[in-house]
Amino acid sequence: MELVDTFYNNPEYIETASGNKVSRSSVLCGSQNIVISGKSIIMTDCVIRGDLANVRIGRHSVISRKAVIRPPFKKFAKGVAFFPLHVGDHVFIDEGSIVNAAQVGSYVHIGKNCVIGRRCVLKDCCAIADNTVLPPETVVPPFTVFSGSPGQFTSELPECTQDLMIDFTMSYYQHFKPVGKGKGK
Amino acid sequence: MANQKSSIKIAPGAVVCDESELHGDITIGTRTVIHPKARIIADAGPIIIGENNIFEELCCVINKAPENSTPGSTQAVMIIGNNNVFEVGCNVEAVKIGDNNIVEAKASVGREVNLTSGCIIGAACSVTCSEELSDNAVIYGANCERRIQKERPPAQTLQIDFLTKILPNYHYLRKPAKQSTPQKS
Amino acid sequence: MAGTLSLPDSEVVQYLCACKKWNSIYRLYICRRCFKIRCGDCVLHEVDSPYCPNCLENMPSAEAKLKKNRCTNCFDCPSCGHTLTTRATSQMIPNPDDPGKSTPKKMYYLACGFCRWTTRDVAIPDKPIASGAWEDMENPDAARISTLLEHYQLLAQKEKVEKERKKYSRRRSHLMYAASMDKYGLVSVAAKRKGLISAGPNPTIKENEEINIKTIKEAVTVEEFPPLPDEIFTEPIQLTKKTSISQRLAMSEFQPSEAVELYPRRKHLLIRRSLRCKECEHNLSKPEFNPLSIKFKIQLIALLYIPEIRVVPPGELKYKKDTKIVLTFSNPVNTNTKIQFIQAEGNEGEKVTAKIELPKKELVLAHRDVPAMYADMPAQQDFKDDSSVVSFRKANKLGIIFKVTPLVQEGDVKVCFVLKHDYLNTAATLPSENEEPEIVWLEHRVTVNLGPVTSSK
Amino acid sequence: MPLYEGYTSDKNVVIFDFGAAYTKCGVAGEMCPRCIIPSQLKDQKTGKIKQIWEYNTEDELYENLKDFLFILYFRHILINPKDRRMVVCESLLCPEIFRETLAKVMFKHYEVGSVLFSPGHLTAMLTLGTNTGLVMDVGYNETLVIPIYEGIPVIKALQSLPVASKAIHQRMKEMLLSNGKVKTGNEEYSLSDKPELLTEEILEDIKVRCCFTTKWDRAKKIHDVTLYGADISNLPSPPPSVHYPLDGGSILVIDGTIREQVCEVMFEQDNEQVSVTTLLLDAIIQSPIDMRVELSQNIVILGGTALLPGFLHRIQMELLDLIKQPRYSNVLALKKFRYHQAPAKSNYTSWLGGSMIGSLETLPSKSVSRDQYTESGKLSDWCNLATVGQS
Repeated sequence: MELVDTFYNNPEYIETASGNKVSRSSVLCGSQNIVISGKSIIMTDCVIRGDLANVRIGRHSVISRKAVIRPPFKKFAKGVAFFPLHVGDHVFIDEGSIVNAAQVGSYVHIGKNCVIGRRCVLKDCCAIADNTVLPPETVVPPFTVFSGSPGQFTSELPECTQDLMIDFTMSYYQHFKPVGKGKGK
Repeated sequence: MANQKSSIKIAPGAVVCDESELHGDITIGTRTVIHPKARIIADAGPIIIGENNIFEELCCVINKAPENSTPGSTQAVMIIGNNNVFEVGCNVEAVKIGDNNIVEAKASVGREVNLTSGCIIGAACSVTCSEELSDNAVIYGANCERRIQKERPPAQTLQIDFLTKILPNYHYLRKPAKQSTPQKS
Repeated sequence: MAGTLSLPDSEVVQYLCACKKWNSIYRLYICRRCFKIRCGDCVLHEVDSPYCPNCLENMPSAEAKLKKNRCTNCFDCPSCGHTLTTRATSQMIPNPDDPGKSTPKKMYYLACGFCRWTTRDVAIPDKPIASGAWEDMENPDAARISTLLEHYQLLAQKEKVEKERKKYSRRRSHLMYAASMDKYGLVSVAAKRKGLISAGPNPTIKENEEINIKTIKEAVTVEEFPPLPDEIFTEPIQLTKKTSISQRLAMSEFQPSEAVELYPRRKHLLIRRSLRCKECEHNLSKPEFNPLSIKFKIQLIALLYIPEIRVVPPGELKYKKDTKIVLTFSNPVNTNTKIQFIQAEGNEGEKVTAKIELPKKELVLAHRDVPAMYADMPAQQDFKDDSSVVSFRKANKLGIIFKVTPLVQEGDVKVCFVLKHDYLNTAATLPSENEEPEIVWLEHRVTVNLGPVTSSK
Repeated sequence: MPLYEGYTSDKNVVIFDFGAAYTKCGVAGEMCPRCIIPSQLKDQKTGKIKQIWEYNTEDELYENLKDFLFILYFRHILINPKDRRMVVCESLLCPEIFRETLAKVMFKHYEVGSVLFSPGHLTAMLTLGTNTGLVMDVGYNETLVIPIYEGIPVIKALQSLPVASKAIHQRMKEMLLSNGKVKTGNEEYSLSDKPELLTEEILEDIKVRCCFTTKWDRAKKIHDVTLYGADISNLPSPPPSVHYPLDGGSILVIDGTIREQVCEVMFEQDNEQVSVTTLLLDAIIQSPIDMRVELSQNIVILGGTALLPGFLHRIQMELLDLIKQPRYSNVLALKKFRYHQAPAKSNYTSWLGGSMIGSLETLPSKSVSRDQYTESGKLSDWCNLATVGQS
């Protein structure tokens, strides 16, 4: 199916110079530490914890409603450090997921209501099924799907994952339109 | 139910972000950290929180009236001990919580559950049955499997040290005060 | 969206592959020599490179074979299956020089971040080095099994030698394992019918053999098994101390029933697969050696060569009522592609529930222009589209209008047609020859599910 | 015939044992299977679990086996099946359609080099280093007893009873539904209100973690009550009950009687006075008279169900008791029985035998090669002869 347009209330979102669309009712703590590269969407009620450490989000990524992006911490003998969190390009994070990862590669799909544990590493072209719990420090290799609790390898993604994610996130952005302007085609 | 007046007592040394949501009669012990967007609701009775606890964003601690209670029946006081961690998006209604417990992300603990000490409620697990969890119980996985851990989880002193230092740089805090502060609308 | 992935719904548009199975384009391949669409069932899968899914290190196939496909460094939790992490602690050990004092020493143990199992839980002592100190447990029956194996191997060798030597003497294999091949004790019967051998007893070992085989120790039999302990009738059972069936079977050699007998297990490797056309044996997909790479050495997937069809969600579809619907066609290649439509004839297992009227004219899909896609530049296009056929055109995508008449009153509306398109076969020409690449026309049978018919109420 | 002879030095022969509940799979010459996994498939789209043995048509079975083998080859064994040798340990009662379809999938789809079908009861004997024995296989669907003499199965003495793990699960389900209680929150309700809570996995887990085969003297008292209507007060005092958490929200109370009694389904003699134990004696009676003593001294017990605590001891006690009863003492002059203990867990003993066969140089000459298969389109001659001979 072709994606249908999603409309949002125009004053509800801010569009930045680089084309990011950020909901006014999202919570961006420590916004000086948050870098969003462009054409990404941050939806309503998201929480991004830039106050704990730097957060970088790539281009054409989508952070859906109520998702939490939170840099992970690690304990050392002398104290605690929060690590920066990088999210790649063309990443889709679905509603209500909590991302505590150290790294989310590009072309990654995270389903609804997932818990991505501390310091997980999600490589490029992988997917996390809905309601998955990835325990701390899980590594998700390319072209794999993890699901369940604890999240484990369950299936493989097709070779065309990269093309699909590019197409999906780009058309999502194109179809994410303010209400009242340029409706339909 | 008649909502009693909000009265929030914050002990010196506690870090309570202004963006958190506190309702009702709440006492917060020293060195307890309450992140922005955390919710603590003393609806059916007061909530008394001990020392060195962490309440992360979107966690929800409610002292809620049992379903079949009659209005005006005796108030239950919710008592939370020391060194507990309530992770992102968890939901806690238990009125008796001991020390050194961890309620992980998206976990949910029912009112009838007695969290003794050293218990870990794993991510996305839901415990609602009327029971007393034994010390150092670990509940984990898709079917809420159980284990008893040998050692109880270590206290998060180092994390609290770090958060106490860093959070005031980014957030407005509620002032520790002896007298009750009026609830902001 | 299909399930949990952002894959466009894979059930809606399906293409017929060479082995007559319907699949979504995302799981199909195209062989550039046979010019056929291939699905997962009509290609040959090959193990390409084993790697550890945790440390993401490649292991050469030979080594993986030797290590029984398990990583040397990473371990799984025997309790929940999550990867174990190494934790360091310092322990005080008595100083060898000065017995009165003790010095701190770093010791390591394994712990699970999910169910919190640790090697200390089951009294495995901490190790002085971070990795490599966790030995595997020994199978208690290893010695007996090896003796038996050796014995059978000698017997088998002897049988082979004998067969070579007495090729014409046609005697029956005399090994007991030979008999054990014989499901119903009928090898002799069969052989008799064929007149191959003479009936006779079945001696285990013949005299005057050249290879002398020692008889192995007889298996020990017992007369009694231990009875259940009496506590089982009086002591309450502690569920947390009993292992579950999956925990047991994951340690197939030992299958412990008590949780205290669990032992860390080495992480199982994963593989990247390469695919080959079953007909011409050419590679259709070959991943890079590095398990982290998302590039391919060879990637002949259908999505990169065949126009992708998607459905623009239709309005109402009513029984016996002509409705205009729009399908989009995306050109994946960087040359313009001509497409034509042909009515599908015969039946290849599809269930057609509607009539479709196809555009008669040939249409052209614009080439794919990746930089323009990112730059948001409207590409200059001038195709003089007929607006009765073309609904819209956007970069390499073309929306085409079809007329559909549902022939059912309930259920899904499904149509079938043949998509024909030209394809520039760059693979056939070598770069040295300055010939023009050959143009071939490919035909694909396609079904489209337009969703349920609107009830006529 | 030995087309591929010579390349057996390459030890990567794959050994399968497709059980009704669990499949054992591994590599020849190794001491235990690489994996023991449920014989089931998960549908990627719907998430529904499907048993590979559940099929209506041959095509459905073909698809099941194709998908299941894919998982075994590429997820567990990590071996290219093409031109590789396979050994399949099969049950003596394996349906023809299953074997033929399996061969078709292996040869046609995966293009394997050769396949050897070998009866699991016989391969199990290899692990003992002996070739005479009375083999009992307690699996999922049925219990099967067959005498093997000098490496040849005595088909006419084969005994089987459709009572094994599945029957235990069934009995447990009945007992739990009649008196099981579930606690949630402050409430308690009987399990029969929510029978869907009892999945096959939970039944199996309860069996594995809580149940056992009780002692023979207690069992006699239990049978007096449950089968012959003696007063309930004669029951031995049951073991403690178990609080079994179904999930985070509800706890199932499993009565001690259930823990003790579910396995009795295997030992209760039915209308024809048959139980799993009588199968052993009946098989001996059906065997030629000169084999009997030797068989009774070489009993081999296989199958996952035999791993239940107390099972082996119970068989031993029952045999000693039965042999004194007129029904058997008139025919059999046996006093003692002896049992083998394979160098493996009983649920993969057959597999281990297969692993031994697979590592031998003579494997090629015993297997059906792909060329032979493509020529005839069927399995090898002796198999057909065997089926002719059997009928």
